[in-house]
Amino acid sequence: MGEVKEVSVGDIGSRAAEADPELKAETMALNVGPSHPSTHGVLRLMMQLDGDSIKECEPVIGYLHRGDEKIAENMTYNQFIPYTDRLDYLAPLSNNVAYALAVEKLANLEVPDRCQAIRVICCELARISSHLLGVGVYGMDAGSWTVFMYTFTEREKLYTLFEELTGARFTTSYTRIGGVARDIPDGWLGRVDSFCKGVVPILNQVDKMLTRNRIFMDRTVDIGVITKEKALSYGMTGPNLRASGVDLDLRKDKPYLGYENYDFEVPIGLNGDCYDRYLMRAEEIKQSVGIIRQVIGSFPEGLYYSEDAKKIFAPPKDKILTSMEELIQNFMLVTEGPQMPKGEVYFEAENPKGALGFYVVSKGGGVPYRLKIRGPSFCNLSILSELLPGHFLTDITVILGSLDFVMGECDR
Amino acid sequence: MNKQTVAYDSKVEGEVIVTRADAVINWIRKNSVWPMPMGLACCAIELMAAGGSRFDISRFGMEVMRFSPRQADCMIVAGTVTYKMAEVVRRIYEQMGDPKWVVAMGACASSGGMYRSYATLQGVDRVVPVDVYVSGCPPRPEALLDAMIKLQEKIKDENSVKNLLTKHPINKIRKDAVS
Amino acid sequence: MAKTKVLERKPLTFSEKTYIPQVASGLAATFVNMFKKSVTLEYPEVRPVIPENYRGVPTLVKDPKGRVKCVSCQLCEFVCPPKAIRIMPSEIDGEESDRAHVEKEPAAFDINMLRCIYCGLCQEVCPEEAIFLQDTFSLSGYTREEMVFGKDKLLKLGGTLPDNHFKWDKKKQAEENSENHH
Amino acid sequence: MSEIEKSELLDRFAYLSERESGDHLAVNCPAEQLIEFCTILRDEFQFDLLLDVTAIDWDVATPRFTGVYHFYSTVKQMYIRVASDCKDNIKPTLPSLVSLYSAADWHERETYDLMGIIYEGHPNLKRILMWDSYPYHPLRKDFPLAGIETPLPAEDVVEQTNLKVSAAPMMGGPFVSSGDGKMSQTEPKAKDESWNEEKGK
Amino acid sequence: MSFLDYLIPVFYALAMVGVFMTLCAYSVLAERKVCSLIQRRVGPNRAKIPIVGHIPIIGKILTRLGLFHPAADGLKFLFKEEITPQHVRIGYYYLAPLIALAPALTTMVVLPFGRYIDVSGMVQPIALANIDVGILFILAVSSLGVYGIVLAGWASNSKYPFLGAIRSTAQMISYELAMGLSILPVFLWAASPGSDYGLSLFGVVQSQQGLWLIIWQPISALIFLIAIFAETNRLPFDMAESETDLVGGFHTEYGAFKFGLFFVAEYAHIIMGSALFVLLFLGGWHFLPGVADPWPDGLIGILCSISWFMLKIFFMIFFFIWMRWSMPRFRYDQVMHLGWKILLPLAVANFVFYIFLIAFIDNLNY
Repeated sequence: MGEVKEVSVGDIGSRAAEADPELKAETMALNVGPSHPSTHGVLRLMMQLDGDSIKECEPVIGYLHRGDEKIAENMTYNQFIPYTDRLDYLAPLSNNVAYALAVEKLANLEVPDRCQAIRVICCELARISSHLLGVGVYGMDAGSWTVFMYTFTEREKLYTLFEELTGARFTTSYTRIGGVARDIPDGWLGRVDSFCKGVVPILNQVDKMLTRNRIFMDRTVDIGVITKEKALSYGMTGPNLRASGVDLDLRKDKPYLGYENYDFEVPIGLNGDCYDRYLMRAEEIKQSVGIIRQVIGSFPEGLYYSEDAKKIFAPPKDKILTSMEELIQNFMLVTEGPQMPKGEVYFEAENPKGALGFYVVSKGGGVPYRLKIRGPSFCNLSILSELLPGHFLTDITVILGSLDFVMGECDR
Repeated sequence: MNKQTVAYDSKVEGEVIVTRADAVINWIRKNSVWPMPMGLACCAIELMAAGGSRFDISRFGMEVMRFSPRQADCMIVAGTVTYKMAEVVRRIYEQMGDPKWVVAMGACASSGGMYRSYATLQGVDRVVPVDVYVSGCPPRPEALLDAMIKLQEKIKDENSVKNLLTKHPINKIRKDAVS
Repeated sequence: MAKTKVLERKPLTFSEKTYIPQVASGLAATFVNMFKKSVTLEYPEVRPVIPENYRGVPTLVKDPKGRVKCVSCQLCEFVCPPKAIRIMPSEIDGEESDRAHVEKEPAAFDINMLRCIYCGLCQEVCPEEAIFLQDTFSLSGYTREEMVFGKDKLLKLGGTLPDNHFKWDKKKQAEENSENHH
Repeated sequence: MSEIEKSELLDRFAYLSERESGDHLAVNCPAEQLIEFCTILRDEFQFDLLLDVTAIDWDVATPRFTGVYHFYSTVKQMYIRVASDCKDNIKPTLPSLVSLYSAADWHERETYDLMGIIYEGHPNLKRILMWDSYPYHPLRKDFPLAGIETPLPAEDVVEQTNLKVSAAPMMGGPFVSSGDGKMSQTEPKAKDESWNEEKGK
Repeated sequence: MSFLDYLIPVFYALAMVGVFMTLCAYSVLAERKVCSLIQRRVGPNRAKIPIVGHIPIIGKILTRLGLFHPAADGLKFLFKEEITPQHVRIGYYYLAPLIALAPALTTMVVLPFGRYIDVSGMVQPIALANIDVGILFILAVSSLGVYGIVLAGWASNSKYPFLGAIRSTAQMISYELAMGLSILPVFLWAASPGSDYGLSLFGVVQSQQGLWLIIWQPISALIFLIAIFAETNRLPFDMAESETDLVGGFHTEYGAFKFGLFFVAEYAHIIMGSALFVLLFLGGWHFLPGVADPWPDGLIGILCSISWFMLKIFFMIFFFIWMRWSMPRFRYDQVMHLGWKILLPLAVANFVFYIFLIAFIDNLNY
């Protein structure tokens, strides 16, 4: 670092050097992670500190690289669905949906309205679940454990809903190519509705503890500012980009799943700082609640899978059991996978963390030739080496918390 | 002759005292298992859930999650251990003081789970000795609680007094062919 | 263009700048919660309510007549993403009159519970409704070996499930009805 | 809109060729002109978001590697896919887009890591997901999913645990799926008796 | 006789240390229980001692309250391996936890816990040593506590502890100023000219018979309270530990019994801080503001005064815990900002204001 740098107030080392040239300005290397409470998983930051302020930062990722893309090349399309759960493991349902939509786009397959409505509810519940954790963990990063506990308790209710719908609390594996695994259970919509009623008061409680609290505001306002240009240049998406003032929401811009039929607003931040990103998540939860209400209000009848997709979606179980034709179809579907045409598609869905993209290259048959997953967290994190320098060490917790990343989809 | 041995047998008496001391120490350890949450992936969220209000692992005195390995007793490996991460897991394990236990939470940590791939360690028991394996992907918090109770049962039967002087007997890490 | 809503933020008022109102409201928020009922489920004593169709431990089931339903077609083995299932097919010996059309049964059927991810794909693809994910959700063990469940254990866990289809019986009946069938 | 764009692009740039695509506008662009084209894309056509950089390994075909870029315009709300073949099959190279989009930094590192494509002009082209001394590029088609035995870098840990990267057991069932062709035709590949702990002893 | 004279204070001191340590252990439990209450959980309730725990009803209640957990936690440290990392400076590394704990225990010496009426009818404090400069002693000794933290951070020879130590040093020094200034008006008020009490804590308590000082000097009380929070390293000021960014702060490298000492020391400081606050501002063992003490004479009166005092301390401990689970954490430079730019001027202003006020009141009386 031979260049001459402007001396700022926080630049203790250079100030000392200026006062006394004999005094060497030394920086301290500090390694944060990969197992550290503030890194939300296995992110590692290698930093050069000058006193308490960060001079350089090099994020090291890959500690959770599990080879998802390689695995996808060796699995049928349906077999890969459980793996999509574990990408953004805070919102498995919406990953499932995004993946299914990508493959359906390859197959040029339209799913029935009911299936779409179910998927919209899934996506939005997943968004609520992810943002609840985002807000809660953010509170925890700022030092308030209790906020985390309150939001997590709310998440538990969501888990119960997921469990009824999909059979698992967490790793839902709910969608199939061409439909969903099963229809919604009786009375489930009512329970979703009552959950939606209960989630806003919890947010108000968090509000009371954090939102206007000066301690919290001092820590987050004007910290970790990402400008519009920088956010775009680093390919950020999702709430983090919107907090910087870009109104990119794929649900509005490239509507899928019939999002164009629902009325909702896209919150936009003005400053792009940590506080905006926090407000963003809280607001998005409210919008999601609104969307879910609308879906429930106009829930269509019909099938939850596309019936005509014989080579893609498995036939009904009782037919498999009794009819030879369906039995063979089932066998073919399992052993050879859903038959896809040759081609390549790129599909992005607006996931809680940002745009989750699947680039599917098919040579035909039931196995993708190449499946590239664009994890939004991967892109959102790449800004760290530029964002962190100039901040204090303590700020990394709030900045990392506000970016709300998941290493599962970052490293894949 | 026989009567005398009945009256006093240093060996037997000693054993009794030792087992009593064992029981006391084991009781102490059992009720104060402070976990070191090795939250790596999805299971970490269920680990949080276990610490959350609904499942409340604190009832067992285990909510004192110490991120510093020196203060922890039990490492809960929650998530996929990749080869890149394996050395870190091992180092953290080594920093823990005896007695220490390891719970492999979930399929990935126990055996590699669904990630049979080039990057994933096929079971954390190749790096650190595992005391309890929990099935599930991720296991429900209840399953983790069950596993912790199982761990407590295991702690209850340890020869603690003997191990106080010597090093805590560390289960061997697994070195056989991968599975 | 998207319909947007700009997140507004007001500057802190003077009283808010003194920290005190928000500290007080934070304290109040937590204080109120102190008197609410705890949401904890005291687990080992109180069991959680497991919904129908929960994806728990995969097990093998028998039909109401006590026959092993699995015909070792190995579909589950194939579809299983973590490859946790392992089946050794074997021919059925002897002429069992009630098992017409069934040529195979598993000699060994192991599920490595530490690999299993409870995804339910095996149940979904099974053409015989022989493998079921039960509501048992908690399995843990001290060794890896004890977590590989063999056929007997799986059958014991699975028990008997009511069979809605009586596939074999129907087939047998159909065969008896018309000799041409098959 | 995309039709107009497409013809406009193809007319204006002679080196572009249309690429078969199931969805978005897609063009092939030779590696030499990639930077030039992307600059114009960003500045004139307002594709301000570089969403994804990846590559495909076509295995035995030539050219073997194709770099694929996805851009998005927040102004026009449309995608474009730009594909660019690597000339060399042994040492594939592509120009780096880091000077245009900061997002390319990590993406290119990742593609280098997993696919082995060298991005010329990248300021810090080193592995990102695997560790630095890892010798292979796992997403190439000739690399097995199970992995290849490799030593690990951490000496002290290796000494104590004897740990090394060993091939993951793949033969869970009788079938092992493979990349191309119908899977039912490729089974059964192998049967590994040691996958099961009980049987392994 | 003379032998007994020596023995009784020793016994008395040991008993106090015992009580105090138990109190520390149980304030840890209180922390866990209150936290679980706030978070709508149950909290530790599983540890069960074989015989006591099996007594039909009482045993169950005790177990449910988690009363045996502190015992397990505390004793566990004894049976845990004492790890000494290779890179530490061994002497100081072992010294640090002792230094952290010792001041907290030492300050206890001058704390009056209650009062009794001696043979001559004078009200006397129950304290190991009723010295005239009690508060000075406490300020002097308790500020030694920071050396424990600094030493721990430095001797660990590791970066997180080092950062934690630096932070807490700066923080403690800054807040000690405000703290010292904030209690000057208290003593101005309590020690009227020519009185015997001087800087004695007992005198302050006695002066609050009618009116608690928190009502009379709310600003002092507030500054003092904030300073105590900072001095004890409690949220929102737990810079030294700040778990989410410094892992464990100064005690990251400490395990087993040494960590246990730090743990106890933290709570010891809280108890001390609470006691001090009660003595200075909440009227010590006096019943309620404006109400004469209803304590009877004799032993019962002594016990009553002690219990009432303890009750107030418990409330303060509860308040400490309650704050911790309701607040986010400050950032380090904001702590400095608050200490130097807000609290210090405020304390000075407050002091000056009371100088004039008290001078005015004194003039009125004469």
